[in-house]
Amino acid sequence: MFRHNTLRYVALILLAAGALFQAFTAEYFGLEILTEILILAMLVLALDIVAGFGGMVSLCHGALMGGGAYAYAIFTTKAGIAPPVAMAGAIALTGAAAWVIGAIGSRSHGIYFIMATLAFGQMAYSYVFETPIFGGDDGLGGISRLDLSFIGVDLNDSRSFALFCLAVLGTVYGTSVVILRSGLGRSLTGVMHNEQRMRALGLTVWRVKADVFGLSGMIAGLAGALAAQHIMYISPGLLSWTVSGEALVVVILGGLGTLVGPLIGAAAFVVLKHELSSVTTYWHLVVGVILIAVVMSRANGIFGWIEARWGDRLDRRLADATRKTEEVLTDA
Amino acid sequence: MKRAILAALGLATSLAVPAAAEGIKVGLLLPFSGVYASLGNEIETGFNLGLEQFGAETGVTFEVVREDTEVKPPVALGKAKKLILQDQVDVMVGIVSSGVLGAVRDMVHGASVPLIVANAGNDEATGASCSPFITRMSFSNGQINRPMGTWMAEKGIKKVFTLAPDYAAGRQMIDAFTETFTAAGGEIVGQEFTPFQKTQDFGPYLAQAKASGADAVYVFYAGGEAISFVKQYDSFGLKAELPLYGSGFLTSPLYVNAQGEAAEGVITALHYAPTIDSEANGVFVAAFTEETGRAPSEFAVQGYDAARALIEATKTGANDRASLANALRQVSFDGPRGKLAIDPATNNIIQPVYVYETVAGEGGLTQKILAQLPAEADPVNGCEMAPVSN
Amino acid sequence: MAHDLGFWTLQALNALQLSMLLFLLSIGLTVIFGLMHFVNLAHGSLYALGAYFAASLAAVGGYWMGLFLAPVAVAGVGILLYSGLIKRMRKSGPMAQVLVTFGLIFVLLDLTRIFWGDLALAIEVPALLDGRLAFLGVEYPTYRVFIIALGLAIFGALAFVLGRTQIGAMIRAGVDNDAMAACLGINVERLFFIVFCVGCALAGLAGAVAAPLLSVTPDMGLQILIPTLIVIVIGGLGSLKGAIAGSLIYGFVQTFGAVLAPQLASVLIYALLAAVLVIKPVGLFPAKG
Amino acid sequence: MLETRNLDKSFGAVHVTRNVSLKLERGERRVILGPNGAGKTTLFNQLVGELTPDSGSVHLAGEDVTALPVAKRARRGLSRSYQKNTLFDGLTVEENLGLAAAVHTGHATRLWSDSLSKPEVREIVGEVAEQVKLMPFLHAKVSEISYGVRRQLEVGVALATRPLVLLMDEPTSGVGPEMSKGFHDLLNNLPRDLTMLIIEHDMDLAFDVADTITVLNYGEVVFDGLPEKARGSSLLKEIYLGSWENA
Repeated sequence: MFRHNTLRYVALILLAAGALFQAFTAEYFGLEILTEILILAMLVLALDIVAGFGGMVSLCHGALMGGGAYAYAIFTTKAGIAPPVAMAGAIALTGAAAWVIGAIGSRSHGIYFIMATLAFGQMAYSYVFETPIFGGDDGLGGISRLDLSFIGVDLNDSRSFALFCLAVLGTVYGTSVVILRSGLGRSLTGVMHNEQRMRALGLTVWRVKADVFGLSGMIAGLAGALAAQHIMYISPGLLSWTVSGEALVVVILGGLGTLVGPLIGAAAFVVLKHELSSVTTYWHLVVGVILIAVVMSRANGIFGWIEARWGDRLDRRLADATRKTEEVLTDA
Repeated sequence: MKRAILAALGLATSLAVPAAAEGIKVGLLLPFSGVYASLGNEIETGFNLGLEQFGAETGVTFEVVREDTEVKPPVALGKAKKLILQDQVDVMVGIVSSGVLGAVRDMVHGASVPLIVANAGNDEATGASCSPFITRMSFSNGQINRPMGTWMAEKGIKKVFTLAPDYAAGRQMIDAFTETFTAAGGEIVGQEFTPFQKTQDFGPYLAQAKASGADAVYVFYAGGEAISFVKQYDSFGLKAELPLYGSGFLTSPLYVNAQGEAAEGVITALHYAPTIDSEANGVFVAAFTEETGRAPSEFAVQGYDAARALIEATKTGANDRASLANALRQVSFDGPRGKLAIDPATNNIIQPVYVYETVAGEGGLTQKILAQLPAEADPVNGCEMAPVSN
Repeated sequence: MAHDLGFWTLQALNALQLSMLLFLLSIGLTVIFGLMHFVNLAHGSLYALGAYFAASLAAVGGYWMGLFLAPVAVAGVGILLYSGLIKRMRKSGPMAQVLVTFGLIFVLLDLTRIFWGDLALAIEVPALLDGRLAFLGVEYPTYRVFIIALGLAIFGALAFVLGRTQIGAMIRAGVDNDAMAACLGINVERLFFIVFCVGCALAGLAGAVAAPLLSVTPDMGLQILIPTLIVIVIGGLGSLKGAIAGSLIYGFVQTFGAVLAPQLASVLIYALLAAVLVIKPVGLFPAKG
Repeated sequence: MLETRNLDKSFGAVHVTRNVSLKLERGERRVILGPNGAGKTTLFNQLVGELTPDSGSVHLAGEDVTALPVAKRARRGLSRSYQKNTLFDGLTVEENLGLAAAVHTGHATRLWSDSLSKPEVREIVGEVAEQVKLMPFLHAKVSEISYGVRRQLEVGVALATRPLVLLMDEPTSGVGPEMSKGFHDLLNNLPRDLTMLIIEHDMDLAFDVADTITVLNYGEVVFDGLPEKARGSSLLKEIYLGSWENA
């Protein structure tokens, strides 16, 4: 079950304000980075839902995102399907694939689940890599963006596209919260805490896992379809397991199971990557060291650390203030 | 299409032509990390050497902005956009992998930014998807393999087994060879494409080659795969009974010493070998060896000649994107590789191809040139180009 | 293409050779997991380090020096990793440990690039193992025969140590139930340390053995990691039997897949892995029932 | 209501359940007694489906459920509590009960609405909290309540699925005698039509709630009958108390 607390609201407002500020003031490359962050944020939200609230640590979310990107690209460039329909198709397809993976993997736990998802991800990667229609190692180009000209928005403009992605991310975030607070979301948390008991209560555990994994896959697919539109070019590298690994790193750096943390993680990761890679080609080294340091510090990522220090205090002060106000009001 | 791309670049609103100054801004787009990092470094070294060597011949100065493609097409496209839109470069140089070239092609074409290709050899780049803004100073996959088919058939080789990695470049190289080899009366008795960048053990394929009844084996491999392949080919004892031929990347000077004795006697064809006997090459090899302590590879010469082509173009007075694009198409000079020119029909380089055998020399392995095959223009392959208007 | 018996013998030997290389890698990884319950994703990077150490040492003192000292050097790196990172992570749960080793992949990859550069290195096969052996009606490279023999010898030695010696009994007890093992007076921490170092040394040995066969490149560790993980998951984590069975399955599926169904070869092995996980979610021969 | 016929189970050479046949009528409250290792919990696991018997069958409300998985049996009205607390530690008491009630009412898999806000779920949560005396603790997290209260919640979670048959594995395990007595009062106040099967260690406490008593020894039913008879049975005392003292 996901709860918002004051700190989370504050963080969300700050993030949204930062993104909006960037979207309206940044130049071309700044907008590119912003869009990259927004799309990565969707992917890590999808991953946090299954890993942070369902204990399903997935190493196939990169492949799911790549699958969404390829589906969108193939639908629009090869099958001539209109972009909105192609997007819906890509989301449905990755959702279905993720549902099957979740159903099959539902019997595996811990490291075996990680390995099972890795296997499915790599299977997709190999398939895309070696199938001529997908363009092989060279990838696919000529991907067009969604046409929103009927409401006067030209997505071919970087700023509009960044704002569009921000809107989509907002919707995805809201949907994620609704999902996690629904009956299904509660059951998922129950399964993560105690799978045996949930089964003994009569819950069809594999269905819950598969359903949530499918929903998460749809979000990953949506992120993929947007990534394809953003870059307008895709290559099999998108599906590689290291993309999933990086997404996991972002979730952990941000704070597993906090939903807000991974958003911060995504922003930090992309900015760090760009800043470092402009200084040195060995930027992976620095990222690796930071990852090790964060994990060794035993905090639940950046946001988890902040929350552990200030989260409760902030809530208590606020509660005190509310009570006092109420007292004053009732007295009066 | 073009409008859409332009719009996507935000160019429709901000089609600002970079301020014309005496300095020319060059975007160097190469892999400095990932599997092709060593190629990127080699090309950059050659490019800088070229600027040093010939820079004095022109009045303009060059400012170089380098970006790492990580050999990932989406990353490369992002970096290319950055170079064009933010850094406002006048010209771009580089691109190692064909995938990256495919990714940035529409972008540079749409934005009308001249690009000097310093490696990527996919045939379409100067064929069906050619662009007046893309000039290739390296090679095309077909170009370096086509002459070899005829040459081997003339040497009396009748049956050949071919092997290459399973991706576009691998298939194009083998197809070009197959075309001329069969046209000259040869027969391909077997053909295998191995999973690209995932094959470390070639044993299973070598056993197939051995069982195929071929007179010789013709392959294309590069980098780490080339090292593994040549060593494993030798260890199976195939070299004696089944001579190994290939495109010259197989025994590139960049890593031939890692192959060691196993590479001796392998005969390959390429547009460059450091042992070409000419004055221009002598100067280049000496300069490069002084810089790095080893002989230059084909990648280094591609960077070197790309710099030279750029300087030649500026000598005509070209100083912005459009005039540079036009001037680059007309460049021709005598370089380390011999006489080079740009084919006006495709913007691909026209250059001689050298057949060489890798032999033991004084300081390690060296290249013994067996033949210089005449320069030929690639077939047009559906390339249609409108001239660039100034 | 019709092939004779010799062709299939040759392919079987190729498969066996690949299996043995994977076995050397996977056995260390799987026993470390069985004992300490975490998967060291940096195991492949240690293999790459082994190859680089071997290449550098071979340049100084010849192949054999590289072969014998590279595993020692990698075990040394293992000691550093264990005392610097892994030991402190003992109580942090498997997820944190996996992530630390994921970070290590990045770090070790770039460190090899900084120390040895991006250019591929190579080692010459020593004169003793150069050439080919003729047997079973085929000629096969001596060096590959050496790999097969070495793999089998290590398998035999480990089977002996695990099955017949006191330390083997302690390891088996630890894999079965480490709390119980601690109760029996076994110094579990010390056991972890020894097993971790031996696992690292075996990874280094695999790298040193593979170096003359392949080329030594910075990304070789990343390339071998996935096959190794597939091996131990198919075989079942924590067991010697699982490691050898998984290695053989991988080697033969990969080799014969490449010959018989080249289009499916790489998807085949993942499909097999998925099938195993569906039918037996804990692998074929897990250490625990 | 719940019946087993010739249930048999071995782990290797250890015969844990020997030909057990039990029959519980609707509303019957039966206590299973037996020394440690008599196979009581193993029998429970077979009843709910966490273990598969080697032979024999389990019938619930007249239907053979032997082949059904745990979740399906639970949905047909078979619920259990565990000897060791099996709760959702990070959640509140209300949420714990709510999870179970949501499964029963079908809200556990709904996507768009919060199960805990549904009136039918709230109703069950309130009722059960009343029955197992959890009202004061509704908003406390599991980690914040005492062990004894957790034992109440353990049974409460099982009750919140509104079962026909409730299996309780030593509900008073680890609680002092005073609290145990209160616990049995609480069980006695549950609706009369609820069939209950309770594993109990302490014989005296067992007599507080039992309509009938079954005694297991080495996986075998050695006594099956009314509590009064059990109290007088010397055979029972010898087996049960004998092993008890040895243990």
